[in-house]
Amino acid sequence: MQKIGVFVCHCGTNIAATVDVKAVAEALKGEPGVVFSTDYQYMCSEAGQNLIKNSIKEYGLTGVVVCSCSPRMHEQTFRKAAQSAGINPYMVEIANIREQCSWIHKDIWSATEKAIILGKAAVAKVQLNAPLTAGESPVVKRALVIGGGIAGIQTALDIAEAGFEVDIVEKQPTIGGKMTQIDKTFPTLDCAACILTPKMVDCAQNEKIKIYSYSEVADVKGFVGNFTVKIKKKARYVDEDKCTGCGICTEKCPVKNVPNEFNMGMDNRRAIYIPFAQAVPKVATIDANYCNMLKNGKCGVCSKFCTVGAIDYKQQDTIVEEKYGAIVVATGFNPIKLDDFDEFAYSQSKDVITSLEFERLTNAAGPTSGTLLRPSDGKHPHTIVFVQCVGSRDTSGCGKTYCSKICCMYTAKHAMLTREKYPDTDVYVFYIDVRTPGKNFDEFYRRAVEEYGVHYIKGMVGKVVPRSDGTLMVQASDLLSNEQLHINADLVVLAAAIEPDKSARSLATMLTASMDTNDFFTEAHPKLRPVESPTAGIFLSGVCQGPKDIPETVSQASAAAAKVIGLLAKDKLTCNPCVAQANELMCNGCSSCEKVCPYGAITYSDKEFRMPDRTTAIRRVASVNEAVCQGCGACTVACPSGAMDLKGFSNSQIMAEVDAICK
Amino acid sequence: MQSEMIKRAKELLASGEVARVVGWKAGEFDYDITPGVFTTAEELDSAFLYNDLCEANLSKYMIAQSRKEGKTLVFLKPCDTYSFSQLLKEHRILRENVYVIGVPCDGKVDVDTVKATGLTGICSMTSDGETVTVKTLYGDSTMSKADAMSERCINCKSKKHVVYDELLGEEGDVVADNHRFDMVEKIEAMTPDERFEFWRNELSRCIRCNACRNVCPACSCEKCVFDNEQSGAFNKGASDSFEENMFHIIRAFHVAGRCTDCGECSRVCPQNIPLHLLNRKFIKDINELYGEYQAGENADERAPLNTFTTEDVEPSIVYERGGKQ
Amino acid sequence: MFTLPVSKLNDLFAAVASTRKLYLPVDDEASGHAEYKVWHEGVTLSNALNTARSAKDFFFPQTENLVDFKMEGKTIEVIDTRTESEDFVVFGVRACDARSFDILDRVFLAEPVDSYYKNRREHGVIVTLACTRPEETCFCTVFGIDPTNPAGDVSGWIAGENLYLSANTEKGEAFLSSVSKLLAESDDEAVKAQQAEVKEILKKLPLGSLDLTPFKPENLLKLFDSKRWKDLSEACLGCGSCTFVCPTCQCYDIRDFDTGHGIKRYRCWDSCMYSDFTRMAHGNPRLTQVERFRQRFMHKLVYYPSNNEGIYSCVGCGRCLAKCPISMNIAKVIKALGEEA
Amino acid sequence: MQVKETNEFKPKIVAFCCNWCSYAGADLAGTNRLQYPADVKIIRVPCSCRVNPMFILRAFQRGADGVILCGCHPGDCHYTTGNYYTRRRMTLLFSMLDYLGIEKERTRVEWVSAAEGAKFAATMNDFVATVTKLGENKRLEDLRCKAK
Repeated sequence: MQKIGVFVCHCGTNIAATVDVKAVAEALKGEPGVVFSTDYQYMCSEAGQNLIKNSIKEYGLTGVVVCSCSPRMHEQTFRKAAQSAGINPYMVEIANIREQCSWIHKDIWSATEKAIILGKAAVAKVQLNAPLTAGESPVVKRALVIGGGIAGIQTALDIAEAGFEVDIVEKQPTIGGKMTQIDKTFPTLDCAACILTPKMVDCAQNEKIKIYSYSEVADVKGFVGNFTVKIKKKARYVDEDKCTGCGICTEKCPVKNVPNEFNMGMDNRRAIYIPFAQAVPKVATIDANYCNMLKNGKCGVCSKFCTVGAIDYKQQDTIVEEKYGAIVVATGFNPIKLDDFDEFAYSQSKDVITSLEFERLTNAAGPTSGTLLRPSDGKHPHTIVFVQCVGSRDTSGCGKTYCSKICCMYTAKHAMLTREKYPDTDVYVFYIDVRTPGKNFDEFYRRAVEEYGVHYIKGMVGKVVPRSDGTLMVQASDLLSNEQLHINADLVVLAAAIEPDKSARSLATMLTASMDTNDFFTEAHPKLRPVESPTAGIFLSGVCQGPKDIPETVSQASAAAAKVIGLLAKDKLTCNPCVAQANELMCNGCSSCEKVCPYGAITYSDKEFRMPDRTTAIRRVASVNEAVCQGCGACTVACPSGAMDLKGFSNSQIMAEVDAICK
Repeated sequence: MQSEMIKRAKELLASGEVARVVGWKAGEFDYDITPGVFTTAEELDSAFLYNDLCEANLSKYMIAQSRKEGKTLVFLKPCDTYSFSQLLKEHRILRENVYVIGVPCDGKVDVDTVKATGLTGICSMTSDGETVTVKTLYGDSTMSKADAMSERCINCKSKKHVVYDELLGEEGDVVADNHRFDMVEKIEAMTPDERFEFWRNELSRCIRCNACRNVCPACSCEKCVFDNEQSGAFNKGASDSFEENMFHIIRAFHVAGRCTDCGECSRVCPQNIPLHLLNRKFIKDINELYGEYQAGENADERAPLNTFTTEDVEPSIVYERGGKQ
Repeated sequence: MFTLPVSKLNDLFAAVASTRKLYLPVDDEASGHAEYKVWHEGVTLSNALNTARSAKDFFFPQTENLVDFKMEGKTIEVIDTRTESEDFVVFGVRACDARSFDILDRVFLAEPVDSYYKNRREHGVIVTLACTRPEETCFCTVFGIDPTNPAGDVSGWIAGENLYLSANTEKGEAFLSSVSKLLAESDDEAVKAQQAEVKEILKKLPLGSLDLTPFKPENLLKLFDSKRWKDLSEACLGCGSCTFVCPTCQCYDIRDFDTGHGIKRYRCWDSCMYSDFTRMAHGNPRLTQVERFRQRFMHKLVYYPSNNEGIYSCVGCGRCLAKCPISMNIAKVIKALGEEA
Repeated sequence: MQVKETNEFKPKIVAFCCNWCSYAGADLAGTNRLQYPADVKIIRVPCSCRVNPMFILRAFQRGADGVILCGCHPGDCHYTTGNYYTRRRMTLLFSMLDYLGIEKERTRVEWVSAAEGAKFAATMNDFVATVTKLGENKRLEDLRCKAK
């Protein structure tokens, strides 16, 4: 029998106004095991915590029940207090009489009655609590960053800066991500390449950073502090160590008609290619889908011209296994496919383009060397219509319900830059709302309207109709003047919604990290732990967590790095002691628990047992890796004999709570 | 068939391939056959039996027998092999210590079914595969075998052996067009009040003798929750109607997705409670909600409760589906 | 001896039921069995030879509350929940079950007297009925029971169109006088004729010739050490069906049930076949199923008679023969051990 | 404390809430002062998949009139897959209870995220109303526990 102390918190008037706290303390005095029961103004205050500590000593308490706010709020506080007074922190139970009682009930009588029952349930549970000791596990002092865009680059640089080793896995042949395709950045209009490429070079040159380009994560095992990751290095048919990036092969390759993804397919590249001049690593890659040598063994031109003998047609995918203490997800985004938005004629006319394509059309390294020309006929567009929210804030089911956040600003940028460079151009922007909540953002937008004369029209474009003269008839409504508009445009630019990269979903499964319905990774707490996944040891950087612009991405990347550094700085981690435990004497060895365990925490072994009939038998029994188990309890229900139980939430504890509540 | 089986058993014993044989032993009245272990040719000659009255499923005995020194030969009927295979899947039987001979079965004659026709004082009962001859204290009679078979054999789900080392006789097929869910459907079609009445009437007869549990090949726990004082479900007597419900619901739930529908539970119930109708409800629900699944059929397939799809139906389907209101 | 036309049985039942509860074997449609049920208008007597469950439930129910404890704060109050039993009549008990009451009495009414059992026993009147159509599983005659002349407070026979009743005890006399208006005096010719007829059938019973001579106290160790227990028990599932349908098995367990408001201390049937039977701090004294199995039959055939003037604690009702899931039973044990002895 | 005498039926409701979503959702309902009847008492479990059918039957035995289980939305389980198992287990269990003629409306599973305080309160209001309408649990009761 435990000696239990009960502490009922007033929480000022938060609880005391609707719950008769004295009556609760009084009623719980009579419960079996309770040797002390009292109430206090603020249990979480220092004085309140001291009350607990002193009572533990004075009454020799072995268990503590605090009737207060949600355990999500102060469970840790009270556990620490109990621990400092010499009892096991897991001998503390919280009865939530604020969020789940005083705040939702108006009637004092029923709220008090409920508070007493919740208190009794906590007392009944703590009766069966056992002291739990958290295990420790070592930390591998190396981090993995998945994704080599600006988010991943910044995170890696910051981690490396702190002195820890960090690997970047990037599925493209080069790091840099989407930012490499952007011409200028809002609201300062500095050149994206000028601020990004030095960071890419830093990564390549930092001896703490290892870049796995053209690679993907194939498998993740383990747990915080101790992940084992298999990285698949895709065959690029070029020896990375030998290739000097001279680029001769990319000029000599006879296959010239490969759509160039860097320029959004608006020009071509060769079958062997370096994505762009500042690529890191600056190493050529053979596109196996187009290479004649790989397809039918006839060619070998690049190999002939390569002076260092870097071409290796026989190269295979290889798997590298590495151990990491922390993993940062920085998988970024893609604009959505616009196939479902036929009204904008994206698939019918070359002159209906996405904003990212527009970005390439204005970039000096782009297909037009930076001169804004219509993709269809290479002529100067004189009327450009920008359409906002294509697939964003869309409840029709075709697009995304969320706001993609960056489109308002980059469209203002596009409009402004167009007007600056080509003052003879008419620029229209159709919008639902213009959202500019950022430093210098609204000023930037106002400049576009006021100084550059961009026509901002509140309303949606209903239809874009390609006409025989090559122009585009844009039908729209102006919601402010309530007019139907028909604009004869030369170019239509669609601000497509952005969505998480498709690879994120399967990655989330490997990482056992949770995602929301839009496939954005879920943060551990939306406000207080925004860069951590609920899965320990997994951190989030950049758009994989939600739409954000470059400054936000970089700040989140640094924040994630700070969290990783905090983790890697520790030598050992304390595990969650509320984990599953198998009673070997009752275990059937049936493997049901193993099948439902999401962490692979359960293993089986044959052990020798002294049986009840005093014979010796070898039996197959389950055991739980306490460092891997996260304590969900799926196994406990899969186990028919009840051999598998969960510490801290045992069958008997939960049933004791049920009994107390139903009394 | 019986002489062939004895011949093979003797051969395997003589060659030292197996150390013992698990089969059926003759009783006093032809119908009271006991599962038995034979270790010598003499025992086999004097008591080994296989005929249309050998109802018992021998698979569960192999949990213990397979842990003995040397191999054990067991004769399994088609439906017994499903239980055996399920036990293998759950690592309960050491396969390398068992020699399985599959034996054919075209339905077993059930003494309770014969008694239900009104015959009493049955001293002898024999079947030639077509006709059953019954000798009683009060005269002799015959009936067709079909009339003497229990429901589980009439609605046989498979005459195919899913696991064996050797087969005697001809191999059969899965019986796709059985009517084993008819009674479940009938109960589902009742109103909730009728269903409650029906099951109360059945389960209130339970005397908690545990015969259903102890005979069940899926109920092979080292320690059953109902025998474990720490489990919170412990109870010994059917002290309250709640306990009767609790025991049978939880037992059915624990074997859900694992029960092969061998029907032993209903066969052995001294109170004639149709316990298989609980298991079949789960089987039917699983088939309808998660796709056809036959426990024991496939060694690699995951049990339906140990897997999921992201598109699974919501529990609220019970409100729409369920039975009649 | 008194008589009453069978056509008037309903009147007799009505008369008895007007003053106390009347139980009698009734056909149960769902199970196909006969079971004892309370008589009310419309209920008819079963023609079955016997009920699936024995009649011991009347005096020794499967579960019964012994005492309650109530906790108030930190004090415990003990509440005696015993009440005086109602009077009741059990009609249609067969000779085997009637004998089982004697066997139970020797356990429960010996010092220290089991007041729960005694309370019920004193308030129950047993009206037996002679058997006319024994089953192949019947072997009561082996234990010296005459199924044509059953004991009980009142012995009964249904012969031809009439029921015949004859009181054996004071309770029985009182019972008959309470319904005397319905009864007529009669000779015992019809009864005797029927007894002679049934005895001819009894001679044909396949288990009628079971030999109990080896089962005597001096053979205790020899029987205990028999090699046969192993193979006889090999297939035993360790369930309790034999013990729970048995009219003489009297083992029980006492348990506490926490209702949330207090404790109900109850007893329930237990079975020596169970692995946790008579478990003590060190575990079950009988480690294997062989030992548990042996215990049950040794108790029925050797230990009980040793302590009770040679009376076996089996009445040959045949229920366990019909109900054992693996068809292992006392008849097979008697034969197997007998052969050896 | 004054004692309020009332004859109106007040159901006993046990709500099992997973720690990560639904318990937080219940907290949010509290933070937003969204009212629901005091008949609902919450038991915190790490995941909805921790809830054993035995707990549900136990609640009914001990006097509960309704049992509701709340977890993260499918796909959002903190433990990735827990609620998928819950979904299968409870679907089968509820179907079995229905098969036995036990009012299926006394049991429910709802997915409530940490952000859905309003849904939590609305769900509880609706569930309490449903169970109140059904009245006292008779079909899965244990008379020993009911007698005071």
